[in-house]
Amino acid sequence: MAEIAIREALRQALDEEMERDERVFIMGEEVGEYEGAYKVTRGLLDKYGVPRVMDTPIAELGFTGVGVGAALTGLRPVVEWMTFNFSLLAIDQVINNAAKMRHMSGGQLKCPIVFRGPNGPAEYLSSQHSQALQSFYAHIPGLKVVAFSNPYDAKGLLKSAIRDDNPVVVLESEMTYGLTGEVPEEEYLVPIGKARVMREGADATLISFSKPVHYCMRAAQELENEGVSVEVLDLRSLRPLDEVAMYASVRKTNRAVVVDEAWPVASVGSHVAWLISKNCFDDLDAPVELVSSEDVPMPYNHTMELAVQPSSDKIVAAVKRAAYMD
Amino acid sequence: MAEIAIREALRQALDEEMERDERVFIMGEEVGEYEGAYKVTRGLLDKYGVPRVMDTPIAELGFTGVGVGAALTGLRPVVEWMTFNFSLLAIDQVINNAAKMRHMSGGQLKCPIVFRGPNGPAEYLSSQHSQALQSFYAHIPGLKVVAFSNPYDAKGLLKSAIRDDNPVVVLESEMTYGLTGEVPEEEYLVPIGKARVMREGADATLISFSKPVHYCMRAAQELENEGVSVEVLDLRSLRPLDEVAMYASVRKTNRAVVVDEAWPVASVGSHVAWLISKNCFDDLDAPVELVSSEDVPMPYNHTMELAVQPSSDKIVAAVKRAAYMD
Amino acid sequence: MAKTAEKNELKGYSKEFLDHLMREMLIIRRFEEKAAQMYGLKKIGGFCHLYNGQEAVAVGSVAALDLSKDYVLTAYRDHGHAIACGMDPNSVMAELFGKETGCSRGKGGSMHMFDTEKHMLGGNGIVGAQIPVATGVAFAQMYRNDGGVTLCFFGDGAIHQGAFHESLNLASVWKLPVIYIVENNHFGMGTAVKRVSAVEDFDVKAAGYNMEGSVVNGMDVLEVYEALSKAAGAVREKRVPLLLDVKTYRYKGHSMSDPAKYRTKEELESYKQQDPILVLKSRMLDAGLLEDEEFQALDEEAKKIAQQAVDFAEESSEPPVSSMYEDVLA
Amino acid sequence: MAKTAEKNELKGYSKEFLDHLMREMLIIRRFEEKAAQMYGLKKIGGFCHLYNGQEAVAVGSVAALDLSKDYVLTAYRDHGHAIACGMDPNSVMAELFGKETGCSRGKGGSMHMFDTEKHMLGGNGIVGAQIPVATGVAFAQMYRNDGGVTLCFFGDGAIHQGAFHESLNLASVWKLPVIYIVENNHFGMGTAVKRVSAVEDFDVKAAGYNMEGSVVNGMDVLEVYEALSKAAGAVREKRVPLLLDVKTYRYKGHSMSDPAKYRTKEELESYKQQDPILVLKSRMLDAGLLEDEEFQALDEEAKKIAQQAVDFAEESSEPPVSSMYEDVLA
Ligand SMILES: Cc1ncc(C[n+]2csc(CCOP(=O)(O)OP(=O)(O)O)c2C)c(N)n1
Ligand SMILES: Cc1ncc(C[n+]2csc(CCOP(=O)(O)OP(=O)(O)O)c2C)c(N)n1
Ligand SMILES: [Mg+2]
Ligand SMILES: [Mg+2]
Repeated sequence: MAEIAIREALRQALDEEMERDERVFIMGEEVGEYEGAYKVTRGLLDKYGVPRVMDTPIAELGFTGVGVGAALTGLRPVVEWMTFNFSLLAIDQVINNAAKMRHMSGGQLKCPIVFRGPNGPAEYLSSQHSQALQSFYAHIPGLKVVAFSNPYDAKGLLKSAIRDDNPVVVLESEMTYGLTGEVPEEEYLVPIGKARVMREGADATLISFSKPVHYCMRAAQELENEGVSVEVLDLRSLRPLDEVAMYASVRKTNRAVVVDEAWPVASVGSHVAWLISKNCFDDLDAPVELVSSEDVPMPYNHTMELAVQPSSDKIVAAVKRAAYMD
Repeated sequence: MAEIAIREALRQALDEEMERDERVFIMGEEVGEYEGAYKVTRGLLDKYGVPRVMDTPIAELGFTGVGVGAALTGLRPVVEWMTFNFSLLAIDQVINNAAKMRHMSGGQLKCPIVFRGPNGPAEYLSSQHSQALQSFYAHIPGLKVVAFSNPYDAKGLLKSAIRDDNPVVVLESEMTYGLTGEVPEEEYLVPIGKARVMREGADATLISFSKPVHYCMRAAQELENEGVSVEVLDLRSLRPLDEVAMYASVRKTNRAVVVDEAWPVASVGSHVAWLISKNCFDDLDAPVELVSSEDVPMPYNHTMELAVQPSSDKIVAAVKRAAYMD
Repeated sequence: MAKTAEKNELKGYSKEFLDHLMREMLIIRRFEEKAAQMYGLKKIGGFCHLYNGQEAVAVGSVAALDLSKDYVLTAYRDHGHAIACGMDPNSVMAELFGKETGCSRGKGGSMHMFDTEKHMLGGNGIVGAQIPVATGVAFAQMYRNDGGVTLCFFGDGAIHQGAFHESLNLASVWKLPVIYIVENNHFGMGTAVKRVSAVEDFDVKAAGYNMEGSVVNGMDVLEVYEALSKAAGAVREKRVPLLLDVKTYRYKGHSMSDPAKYRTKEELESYKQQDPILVLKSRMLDAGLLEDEEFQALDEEAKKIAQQAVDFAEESSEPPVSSMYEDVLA
Repeated sequence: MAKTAEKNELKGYSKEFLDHLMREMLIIRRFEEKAAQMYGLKKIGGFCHLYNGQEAVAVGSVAALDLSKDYVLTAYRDHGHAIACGMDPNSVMAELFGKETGCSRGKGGSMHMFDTEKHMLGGNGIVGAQIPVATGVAFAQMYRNDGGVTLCFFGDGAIHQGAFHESLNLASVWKLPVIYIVENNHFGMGTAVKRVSAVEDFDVKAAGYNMEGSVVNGMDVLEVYEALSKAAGAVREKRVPLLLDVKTYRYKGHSMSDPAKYRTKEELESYKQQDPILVLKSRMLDAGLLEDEEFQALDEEAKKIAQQAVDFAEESSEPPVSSMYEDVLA
């Protein structure tokens, strides 16, 4: 198997799906001539030309809505937001049109569209540019929402998202485009809605998604050195959630720590923590912990911005709390 | 004490604060000549004139940002969104500017602004016009978020919000403007951040806010008839949350049901349910239940739209589940 | 209006075509009257935005289209467009009643009339939100190069939304086949255009997008038809977008709950003098293309269709409550 | 440029004033060079958008203001505006370093320079988001009737945002004292204006808002100053907003990570021929208002100020980590 970066895995997914289905096109700021702010669309304009690769003005609300209209009439748009921070300008089109058109039309319409781009903390960008906005999208019925932590899932989930007949929000971690991993040569899909056990363990379950999965893996390693066996679950899909996988793991380990780099209040993280608290009530030996972002806007100063985010240290500490080890 | 409607309580709050401080002004669609789509601003244009009462074009992003700019330079704007559904067009200005200006400027700026309007399900309006969007605002550090269920709190909280030096989101329930209750003649404030015990009880705690508080009261009454004593807590403030009051009640009753008319995933409701699950872990005799909206867009058909929402029946059933009564 | 008076000959139009326009306008008018009645009887709830007075806009515009390849999108004041696009009045009324036989299965209601077969894509409740969507429909037409044109209707109130600006620039840069139609009834709810707009005629905005714009008298169905025929022809040929400011007037309040105190009786009456149905009627009478009894018959037919729609809606069954879980995902 | 060549007399300008413009432009230029260096040394991280080439815009504009009552807001390419507004270069550099002594206590970084005393209100990272905010600042000036004017800077890329459209209409309807300045450096990141804009000169958009618009040569600090003096005068007098399309060019990539392959060396060179510092210098030399050595001295002073800023930033301490919980609420 080839070892490739997430950036390249996403590019392959786009390329393969564009090759496979000429209704698939990509639009966004700098996706064409510049080949993407994060170079995810490298080579696609050269290969497919206009109108299959469309550079847009900086008009998130407008071009997102254009994507919705195109999806309603038979195309399969992939809308790239340069980052999810800017999706707040477009969120009305996502929530009030993409997610509801099928519903409002009594099932007449479908809206097969992908919204994707970098999400979550970056580095040295301060508070407008370093937000993990999954809570907003996961909240909305009519959408699917996926996130990945490695190239294999990146490619397989993006391909599934493009083939899905519903609006799918694909969250990419701004800091992990260069992260490498094995991806098979042959075609594959990763189904939407299935979590992935990243590592088996017996004493506690870490549940996360996106970049923090790596902090979980590091924490699990550290804890193993201290004799604690930790299972790590990568949710991969935030809507729908793979409740079966979550509960199966926690029923085995009896302890759970959820890690979400968003702010805590009304987050996917606290929702998952409640789901487990409720549905594994009799199995839990300790309260479900949540390691989230601190409940503050992201500062520019690097020491502070790291301190604001989840870290393997914070996760280790949370597992220890859950295991009454401190 | 006078018995007045929520609409009038809000109007009084605006009037008193505009009288008290000439930096306070109100802007929004139809707030002036039309006196408000829900008549909350009745009489204010006549009394205060332009520019203290400003009718705006239908340009939510623009006029919300205008409010932010005015707040940064010494005014105290009250921005009315005709409904919170339309706030999605303006949410970038709320999240990326109002909530972050103080932070990004290292504390140099403050942004004393109120964002208010009807939120939550209405009737016969279908899915774009019947959304409870508290989860989004409660998620954001740098904001305060309040909600009320009666005229007394409506007036006292709106007055506090206007005097607060921070951006405060005031959630009004579209269906309850006509709901009446007692309000004193003399001036008073309701502090932001304090929940209110609506009713004391011993066997279970119902925690809610906004319109569903009334369903909780009805459910509590029904349950009392069946011999179950239920405490009802009206959160009133969603950011910050009054954790002290929540835990005090649950530690007494050992059972909790949270009621939030938003969708369940990544909601204030599930967050509160997790907080209680975690912080009252040893006190809980049953899992914390959540009664939320069904996880679907709101249909137009009235029978369906009622079925989608929390109801006293659903709350009674949830309390019974929590009390292992079924 | 001068222009209308001059060209009273009606030459070139077949009686059949003129009858069709008349019939459509009458059906919409009578349909809306029934809707108002049914609202009064609480058979319909929520916001219900009636189209009375504006019939010429939807009817004249859609008559210039070929809905086998063209598309229509509009805002929440959409009953007229639905019917003009050929949607079955029964399914529109049933939707207002929230019945299972409604075009949107009782999920959408007044603001969300859809018919994918008739290429009527709603019905949108967020002011201005259909503008980018319509632009995207035109994008798909460009993409497929299928010769289609998209009509995007929106109100004078919607023009100040950012969505308008972003869309027009995109459509112009990408040369999309879309006609933006400001259905300018002079009010956004209780707000007169001039209180919230820096300009009175919206065609002046077109130049900012390197586009052509014009003003059209929307009380005259033939003027609308001619303007739209010309526009659709130009768009099909040159594949560039256009902006039309179509002046019209709504007779009723903004929605059923609005007493419309913000305007004078005189203003309302002056527009009723130019009623689109009366204007077409008198021109057809003058041209000897219509008899009074014929008009009565057409009107009776329209009333019957409206009444049938009510009957149909009444008799239709409620959707099963469990269907609330349907139509969320494909 | 023709205009510039003609009026080479510089009459009416005091040497002191011209020296001030020169000094400000030099400080910004040298400051940005230091910032680039420090970025290379990883003392600064993230996006760092340099202002080289555009100095005349901020300097010429701000020189026409009275910052005791006027305000300035801009986007993320804000170091130049910060310095032109009189902010201490030390606190700007310290902010770039993320230090406690930075103007924003290390919370804001490159994109968020603020100084409430100097009436510099940022520094905004969301393209176009400062446009409504600046409009609101002008609203407050109207409200207080304090005679102030607000300058709202934004890029050629920002003009296609809905926020622009909504703001200009509001400002025009409400007669707000705001000058909208498109700092048109011909590119939004890697995208040339003409690839994403239906029009080439943005002043044509003004008419859509019943506003006046004009084009200004932003490589000539005096032309900018004159245009802004006239504009500010008109705004103060008539209390109406204005739109200026100020043509300029950025020498560096969009941000530090951009190799700027989307433009030719020739294009870059041709603009460097019109470098705002060189243009002013040669006009002052010609007019006998500057000696070469004097220029050298001014430049040395600018370099020293930039170096001092670096030293200051280096020596300043990191903010305490616990301060991350501060400045969230008032
Ligand atoms: C984004 C948004 N803001 C506000 C509203 C509330 N609203 C509904 S209709 C309307 C007036 C629209 O006027 P116009 O565009 O002229 O259309 P008309 O009703 O005259 O057909 C308003 C403010 C809305 N539905 N969406
Ligand atoms: C809403 C939003 N969309 C996208 C971006 C990413 N972005 C940052 S700068 C930029 C280009 C802006 O160009 P322009 O307005 O011309 O300003 P310039 O950089 O040339 O000064 C883009 C797309 C952003 N910051 N905000
Ligand atoms: Mg109107
Ligand atoms: Mg630019």
